[in-house]
Amino acid sequence: MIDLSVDLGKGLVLSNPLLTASGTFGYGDEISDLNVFDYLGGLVTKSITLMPRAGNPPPRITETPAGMLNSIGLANIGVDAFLESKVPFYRQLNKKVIVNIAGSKPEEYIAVLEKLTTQDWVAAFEINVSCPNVKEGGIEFGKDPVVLGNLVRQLRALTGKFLIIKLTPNVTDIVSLALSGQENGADALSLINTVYGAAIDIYTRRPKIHTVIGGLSGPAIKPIALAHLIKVHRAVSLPLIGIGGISNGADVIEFMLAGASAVELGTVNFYNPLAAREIVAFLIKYCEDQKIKCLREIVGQLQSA
Amino acid sequence: MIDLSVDLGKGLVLSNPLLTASGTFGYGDEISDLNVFDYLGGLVTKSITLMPRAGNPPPRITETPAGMLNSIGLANIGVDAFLESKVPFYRQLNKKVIVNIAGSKPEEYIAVLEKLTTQDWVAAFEINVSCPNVKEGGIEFGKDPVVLGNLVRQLRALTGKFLIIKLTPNVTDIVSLALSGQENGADALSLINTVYGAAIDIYTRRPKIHTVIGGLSGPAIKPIALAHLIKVHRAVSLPLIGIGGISNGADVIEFMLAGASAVELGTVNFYNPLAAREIVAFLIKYCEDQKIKCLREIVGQLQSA
Amino acid sequence: MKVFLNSPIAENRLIARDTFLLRLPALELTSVARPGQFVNLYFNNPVHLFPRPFSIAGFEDDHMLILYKRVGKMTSYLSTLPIGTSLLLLGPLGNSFVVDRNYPVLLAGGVGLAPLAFLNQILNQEERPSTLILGARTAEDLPLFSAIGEPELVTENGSRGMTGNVLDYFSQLYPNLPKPFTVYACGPEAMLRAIIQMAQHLSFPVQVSLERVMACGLGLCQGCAVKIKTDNNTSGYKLVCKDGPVFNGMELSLND
Amino acid sequence: MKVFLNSPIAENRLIARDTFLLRLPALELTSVARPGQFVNLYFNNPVHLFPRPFSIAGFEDDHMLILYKRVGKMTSYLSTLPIGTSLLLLGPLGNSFVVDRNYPVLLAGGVGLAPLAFLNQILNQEERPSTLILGARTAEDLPLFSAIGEPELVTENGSRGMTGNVLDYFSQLYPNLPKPFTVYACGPEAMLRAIIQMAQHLSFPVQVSLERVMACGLGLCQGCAVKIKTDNNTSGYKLVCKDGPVFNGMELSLND
Ligand SMILES: Cc1cc2nc3c(=O)[nH]c(=O)nc-3n(C[C@H](O)[C@H](O)[C@H](O)COP(=O)(O)OP(=O)(O)OC[C@H]3O[C@@H](n4cnc5c(N)ncnc54)[C@H](O)[C@@H]3O)c2cc1C
Ligand SMILES: Cc1cc2nc3c(=O)[nH]c(=O)nc-3n(C[C@H](O)[C@H](O)[C@H](O)COP(=O)(O)OP(=O)(O)OC[C@H]3O[C@@H](n4cnc5c(N)ncnc54)[C@H](O)[C@@H]3O)c2cc1C
Ligand SMILES: Cc1cc2nc3c(=O)[nH]c(=O)nc-3n(C[C@H](O)[C@H](O)[C@H](O)COP(=O)(O)O)c2cc1C
Ligand SMILES: Cc1cc2nc3c(=O)[nH]c(=O)nc-3n(C[C@H](O)[C@H](O)[C@H](O)COP(=O)(O)O)c2cc1C
Ligand code: FES
Ligand code: FES
Repeated sequence: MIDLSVDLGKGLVLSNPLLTASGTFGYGDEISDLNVFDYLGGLVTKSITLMPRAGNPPPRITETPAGMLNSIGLANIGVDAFLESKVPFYRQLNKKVIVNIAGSKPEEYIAVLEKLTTQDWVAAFEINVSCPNVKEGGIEFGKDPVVLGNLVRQLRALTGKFLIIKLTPNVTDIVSLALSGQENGADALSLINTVYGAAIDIYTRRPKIHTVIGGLSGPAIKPIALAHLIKVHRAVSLPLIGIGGISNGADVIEFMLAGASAVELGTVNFYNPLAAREIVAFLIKYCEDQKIKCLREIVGQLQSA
Repeated sequence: MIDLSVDLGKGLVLSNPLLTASGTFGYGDEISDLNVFDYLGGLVTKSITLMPRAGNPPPRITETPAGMLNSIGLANIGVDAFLESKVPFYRQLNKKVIVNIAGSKPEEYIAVLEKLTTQDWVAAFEINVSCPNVKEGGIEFGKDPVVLGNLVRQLRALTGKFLIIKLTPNVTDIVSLALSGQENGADALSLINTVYGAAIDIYTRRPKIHTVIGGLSGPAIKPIALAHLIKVHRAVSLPLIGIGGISNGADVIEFMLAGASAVELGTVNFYNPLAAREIVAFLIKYCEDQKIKCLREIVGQLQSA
Repeated sequence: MKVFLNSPIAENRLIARDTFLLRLPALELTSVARPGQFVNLYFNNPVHLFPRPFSIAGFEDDHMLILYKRVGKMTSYLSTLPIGTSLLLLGPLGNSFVVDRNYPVLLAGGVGLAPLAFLNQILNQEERPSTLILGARTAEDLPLFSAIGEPELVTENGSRGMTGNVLDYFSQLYPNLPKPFTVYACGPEAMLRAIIQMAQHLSFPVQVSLERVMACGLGLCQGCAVKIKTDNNTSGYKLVCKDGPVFNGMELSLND
Repeated sequence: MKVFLNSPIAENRLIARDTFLLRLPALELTSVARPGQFVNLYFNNPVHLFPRPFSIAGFEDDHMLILYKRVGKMTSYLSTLPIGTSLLLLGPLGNSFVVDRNYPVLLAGGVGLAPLAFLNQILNQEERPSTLILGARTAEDLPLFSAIGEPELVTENGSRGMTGNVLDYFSQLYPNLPKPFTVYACGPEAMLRAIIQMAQHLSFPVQVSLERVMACGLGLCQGCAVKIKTDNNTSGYKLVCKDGPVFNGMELSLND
């Protein structure tokens, strides 16, 4: 028997390294009839904000080579409706539920966190810091180590639950942000969020998504995610969750070798809703072929060239 | 007759918007027997440094989804051998030749520029600022607006030739670097250079390129290049040269709508050495269909959503 | 209950200009799918990632019909697939037309016929009289196939049926249509906007089936948003894949 | 002079385990290509961008032969293509074996036979005697085809020819080989390293044909670098696509 379980520390153990990436799996109840949960270690909810958000005007998505752009704009029902309508589903799920939180002021993150930190079914929080910080004049929380550190410190003080900071790749020096997360009390880091991108319809001359610039995801960004992961893994000691373009089992191994203790499946949920099942089968086969008993042994085992 | 010529200002007019991207077309003489020059507006040489460089140890390249990683390490024959061996070819070429210059100290850039600025066949310089600046402790020239500004100012003082600064996408705020280039005397900006990326062989557990992290190019990065181009176009008034993942004529139109006066063809030269010919045919057809007389009319004509 | 099916193509036939009729064994869907619902086709193409949504155009002998137009990469590819090729599909997805007791008037623009063909099939089975108007640019563009019976035809150049568009024909029939009636419409968005406007003026109910680029078709990505009217002036969106594709025409705000 | 050709497949036949012989009309290459040179095949695949390089394995009636092994995405795809499918190729690329006046000994490991088959064909045409040793794991892995005549065979499990590997066989023949001889070798890199080491000890000339992942095959990208020995301790690289694929064994530094 191959042991696929992974340990993110502080008691957060997943039955396998596969989580869903925020915003790519809804609240989780949308496709509960497809039996994908059996193959997941847990799920990450879409970003929850204090107030409900309608999101950006359409068009919000478009295909790009081996990828997609989105500008959903954090459309979500808000924390109160979330608590009202989704809790029964999460309670019966028997999978780790990680709630992703977003906001444009520290107070918003705090208010959402406070409403959720007492919920026993919440296994962890993932903090989406790729939102423009209205207080700091628009720069995203995730782009300045000091701004990020302040936010993490405040959230850390308010919860004993497992706290994950989700990093953006759109920075000169991701390591400085990773270190800021670590120094201010994060329990783990997840990376990467989407990469800025754009696409234009050459006949209408209009942008293919309404906001012009959106977030690029999918296989196209996999090498970018791996590069960031390798850099952060070299610099911090926190457990890492790898995200970005993962399509199959081989990709999961690549991320784990690069230093990820777990991974999140994002865009793949759209083009292959059965990906988790195929990945689990691959992971088992890989471990068998490579004579690996516990998959987690390979975390960070990238050798030099 | 459709007019495909583009004007980069200061007398630099190209017969069409297609240039070759540095490092993807060698010195230009490698495939002179394939008659691609007929379809190019000009060529950009590989990065030339003061001393010859052997480049990085292999493996240096690998395929990624819709893209590739490279870590060539600026392998080149050095400016002296360049002047000795390539000039006759450039003189007879009858195409604009843009020399790309790299270095790890301002003095190196300056020395190369001084050796070349008197050469009548040089139509322009493109400055590759994605090299680690040894003097500033490793940070790349292209990542700090002050460091970049100092370099540009020094080069500007030494040449009357057309001066292009090539920007890297691996920064938090590309606009600050674009503005620094503009304020310090650049004649145009070209963007983007490669995006950091990595790939791992899951069976050997080794990186697929020797330096572990290399530069991602090809269609995968096209949306990233467009996003940077759009941001820079909004902020500066200099002519822009678009680079990143261009494969076909529709891509060229996309970049021109986003604000590029010309474009550079990079990775496509590898998988379709006849791309320029196909692109020119597409551009003419597009202009005919859209009743456009001068292709350059479309530069920056991206409409709002 | 959504199901994944690996279904071998039984027929993939050109029936009008750039328009194909696909027949797929889909026993599992026959009893559960309702008119207006769609299926996702997964092409496993590593460059063009999104699955492609297609309305269910009806059933014949446990085979599902799909009527599709060759408009881009995946539909061009689909059109080349020989009989026997396995297609991975997921369905039924989305909501369906809500058939009320009014007289049903079905307005189909081109390949927008698909969900209405299925609806008409059900109405025929229930032996409910209905009117189906099918319009296209020319006679060659009319997607005619046996299961749709005898629609009223209209072409822009008059090469077959009445001359004009679906709305022209509908306006002409309007005085003589049994009242009250409900319009079920699918076709180009300009046609849908026009029929909604008309419905507002003349106060008849209209349900329209919309198309939007979809990444998931399952309500996971929120990508397929369509603007709806809200009481106050706030933005409100619904998801075409989950709240639709069929909408009450009155709730939509299609101009932006 | 390199030429682009759109060449319809004349034959694409399994001749050994996972190993195929491809015949392509290539009149334009017949007179110009030399043994050791290769062609790029362009697959126009939007995910796997690089063209794939293949040695020219000889010519028969204005058809070029390519001997290839199914090892990954594009070779698997290639193996499925029916006769008549057009392939876009560019060649001839790279340098070639430099045939000296010594007795030619050709050492081929598996599909590494390709360039040596072409070389042997030329030697035969010139009526120069030669020795060609072809090795593989088992009899089923031996890529035999008519144009290569009667090579000496060796298999690791002894299922055909001598038991052992190419080097074992070569060592055994060594005492009786006409001297001076020159070795021309192509095959797995471990084999090439071993023959180079032997050549250093016993002082015979050796030319090896190398493989490296290539992005362009034209000397444009500098991606296919191979380390060479330099006088001082600096790094020196040559390009497999342009300076090679054939190298004098003595100049290579294959261990890193
Ligand atoms: C609920 C629904 C039901 C549909 N039913 C039918 C049907 O019965 N018959 C039919 O012919 N078409 C139907 N469509 C449209 C069909 O999905 C698109 O024509 C198809 O996805 C185009 O794929 P392509 O690769 O050929 O085009 P592309 O090359 O991707 O693009 C061509 C055009 O198709 C549109 N398109 C691309 N992807 C999608 C997508 N995922 N969803 C919607 N539009 C897209 C683009 O806006 C573009 O203008 C339906 C769409 C929806 C949303
Ligand atoms: C000069 C030269 C001549 C060659 N001649 C022959 C020949 O005659 N017959 C033959 O069977 N093979 C030959 N090869 C090897 C052949 O090019 C590869 O097997 C082929 O490119 C693999 O493609 P793939 O998509 O099937 O494999 P992939 O799925 O891409 O990868 C499988 C393996 O092939 C290697 N590979 C991938 N791309 C390349 C590339 N562009 N160049 C070299 N290796 C690559 C990878 O390292 C990997 O280990 C030659 C290679 C070179 C450089
Ligand atoms: C449609 C869509 C919506 C997303 N919404 C969110 C979100 O609400 N919060 C968040 O932290 N990340 C969000 N993301 C980012 C993903 O969680 C993930 O970080 C990114 O897509 C990269 O992974 P992938 O390439 O596997 O998709 C979204 C991504 C997509 C494609
Ligand atoms: C193999 C390779 C070598 C490159 N070498 C250089 C270089 O020497 N100098 C430089 O400024 N850019 C270099 N680049 C970057 C390209 O010029 C270009 O900016 C980048 O590849 C993005 O364009 P593309 O996606 O069209 O390839 C190189 C790119 C590749 C793929
Ligand atoms: S297509 Fe994903 S939510 Fe509708
Ligand atoms: S493969 Fe590009 S230089 Fe050799």
